[in-house]
Amino acid sequence: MAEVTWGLATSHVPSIGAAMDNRRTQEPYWKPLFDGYRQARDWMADHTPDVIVLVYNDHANAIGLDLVPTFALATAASFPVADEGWGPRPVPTVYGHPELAQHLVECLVDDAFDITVAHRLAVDHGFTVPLSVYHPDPGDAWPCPVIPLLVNVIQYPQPTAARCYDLGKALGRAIRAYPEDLKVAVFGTGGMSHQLAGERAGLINPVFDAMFMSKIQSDPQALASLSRETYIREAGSEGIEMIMWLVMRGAMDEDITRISDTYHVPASNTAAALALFENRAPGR
Amino acid sequence: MAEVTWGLATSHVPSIGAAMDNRRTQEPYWKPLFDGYRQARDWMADHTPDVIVLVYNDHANAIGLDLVPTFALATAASFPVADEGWGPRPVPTVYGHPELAQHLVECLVDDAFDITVAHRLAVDHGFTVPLSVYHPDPGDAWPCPVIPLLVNVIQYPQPTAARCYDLGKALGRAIRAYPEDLKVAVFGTGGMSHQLAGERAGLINPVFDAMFMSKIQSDPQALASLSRETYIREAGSEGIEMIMWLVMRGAMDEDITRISDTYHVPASNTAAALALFENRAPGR
Amino acid sequence: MTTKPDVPGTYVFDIADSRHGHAINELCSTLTTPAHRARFLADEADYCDHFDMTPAQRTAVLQRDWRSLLDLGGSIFHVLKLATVDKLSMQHLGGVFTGMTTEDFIAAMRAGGRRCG
Amino acid sequence: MTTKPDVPGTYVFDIADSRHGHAINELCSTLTTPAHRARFLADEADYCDHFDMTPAQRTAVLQRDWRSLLDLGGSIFHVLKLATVDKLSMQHLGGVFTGMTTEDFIAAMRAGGRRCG
Ligand SMILES: [Fe+3]
Ligand SMILES: [Fe+3]
Repeated sequence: MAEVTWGLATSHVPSIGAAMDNRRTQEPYWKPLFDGYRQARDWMADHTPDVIVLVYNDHANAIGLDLVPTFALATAASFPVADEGWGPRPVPTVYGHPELAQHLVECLVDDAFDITVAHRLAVDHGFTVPLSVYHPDPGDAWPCPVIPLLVNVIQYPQPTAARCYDLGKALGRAIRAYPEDLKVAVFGTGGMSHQLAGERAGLINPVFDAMFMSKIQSDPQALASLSRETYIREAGSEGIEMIMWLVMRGAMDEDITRISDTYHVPASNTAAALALFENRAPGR
Repeated sequence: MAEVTWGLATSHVPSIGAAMDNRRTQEPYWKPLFDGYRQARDWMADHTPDVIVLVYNDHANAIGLDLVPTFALATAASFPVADEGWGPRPVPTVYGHPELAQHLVECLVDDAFDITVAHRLAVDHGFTVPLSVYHPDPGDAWPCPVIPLLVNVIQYPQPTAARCYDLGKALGRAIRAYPEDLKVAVFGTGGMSHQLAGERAGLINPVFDAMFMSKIQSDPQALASLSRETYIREAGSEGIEMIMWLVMRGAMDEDITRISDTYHVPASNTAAALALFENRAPGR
Repeated sequence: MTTKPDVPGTYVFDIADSRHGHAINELCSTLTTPAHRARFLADEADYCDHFDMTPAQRTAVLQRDWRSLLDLGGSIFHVLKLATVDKLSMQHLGGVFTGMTTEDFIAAMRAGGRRCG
Repeated sequence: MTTKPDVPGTYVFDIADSRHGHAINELCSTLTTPAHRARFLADEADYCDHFDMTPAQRTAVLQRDWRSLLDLGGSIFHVLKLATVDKLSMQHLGGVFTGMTTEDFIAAMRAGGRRCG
């Protein structure tokens, strides 16, 4: 049977990808962030999964406003890298896992999640930047297939944090029900606090971020019970992306082990963070 | 507050619309079906709602296979009539109700339904035929605004019948929570038994249809507990459309009054039916 | 309810079909504008070249091999658009799928439809 | 949780915004191909004519009135594509939205970001 072996939470700020693409990671602005990734990257390089399920949101690239799914899961065999206005990032095409993806859709729909099935999808920075955070030098190919799971975080009403956490739990059940022995990593992406527009543009809330960073491991239910207004007021209009970390968290066991984390301000207008968890009780 | 005043279940076979568009309703093939509509049409003409919520499925016209929502609700101000391959039906553009539609999306998403929001939608026979069944001579305009609520019934995994019934219940709650005094009719469309392809093409199952026609009023829970396989085996691969009647039924009260019904075979390859219910306990 | 329905004599179009039949369904879905219908009918082989079809899929489109179109991943609602440009009815297709003439299929429907199993 | 968050100084893009801002967002979403970007930059006014914009929306696009673009229903992620064709950064827009110079906005971010309320 398949199992969830580890979970990665990471920001997906486009400039993090650009810093890597333009080889600026050792400049003073970027070095602290990338230094913070090192431990996690080393661990993940030793624990290559068979498949990744990557939870993210599209940013006006593949999903327009004419048809906005709350949750969409992509079942195609491959996903081209989107041109977001400055040309596609110079990273490899992403290969999917159609069989597992189909299984996940079937399980989730049976489990009363009203999943939109995406068969054609170009993946934007929300997707490729986390892959780059995980694996900085893919060469011609990413290390394993990746299944995109999209969440609407840009048009109110977003799914509630509670619904995201519940989706994660159902995702975990669905993965564990897959008959093949696959090691699956789940990525929850976005955040932490940031707001791009309005008079509060540039908002950073390190207190909320630290609370979230702690409770994502120890008390995700508390985070799942926060309202949209709390996320937006405390973490900014785009900080609500953090609800996607709860999908990752829900897919994991109750007790998980923190392998590494880092927090850095700023990555352009954003508080950037990473948290890596192995799916086993601490000390076991 | 808004209320659900009546519910209409009806087949949405394209040829029913074509018979009306081509003024063939008095021909021997079609006359029995349209005669069967008369009583319901007279009653509905006396009970024009302020808004209709019309539950249907698209048939490869507005929703392709690249992004297939399980449930989608359309929030636009108007909906053009689709060209399905033979030019658009000669019926008026449909006007929506953006404010109520937005309210419904917000309530449903808060109620843990993962609705896809459709902002641009051309409506096909699945939508316009039920409007014509309701109101045969619209002239320049339909009698009231209509909100499309789409259900995936053409790509497995369809939502379960139970999920459709639950969606209906949540839809009813959402309608009743709308602050304006609106009389809302809910249409559940599709069915009854039919299968377009395969060796079983032409399947009609009057026994199953009669059971369904009875229990949609008296025991919808029994219908909600039937599996997809039961629907497809008993009612044909396209007969599974009947799960959309359960959305309508769920939006209504436990006890409802049957105003009229009719059942006729064939409308091209389909068992065509209509059932009209007022949202009040019988005899009250 | 977790497994796909398996009913003999019945297509249950699923995600794998959608993947395999993508080019067929994509071609058919373009036939919803008069311009595309005209272009298709004017030069069907050239039209097919714009879609990433397998040779078998291409042949099935050009020869209107309705059963193969479904077997190769076509969705009935997409494939129906191809029949529509040919001005063929759903009853014609019903006859093809069941090995009947169109007339016999229509007669069977008028007699109350087919009891299947 | 049933009401839309109301946080001063914060846009919460919703379905009504999407309806009102449809033309702005549609125009911006086309800027994801090089051909469209070139065509837009070659004749912006003509490009705008292809979208059903209000005069105020049109003016906001042509004058890069970033605040108005959002007030008139633009989504920040769509509007950002317009800034991208101008090679303007998110920090530039942050300065515009907060009444700061780009340099001051960048400095505020490097100092740990803005504490807002
Ligand atoms: Fe994002
Ligand atoms: Fe239908």
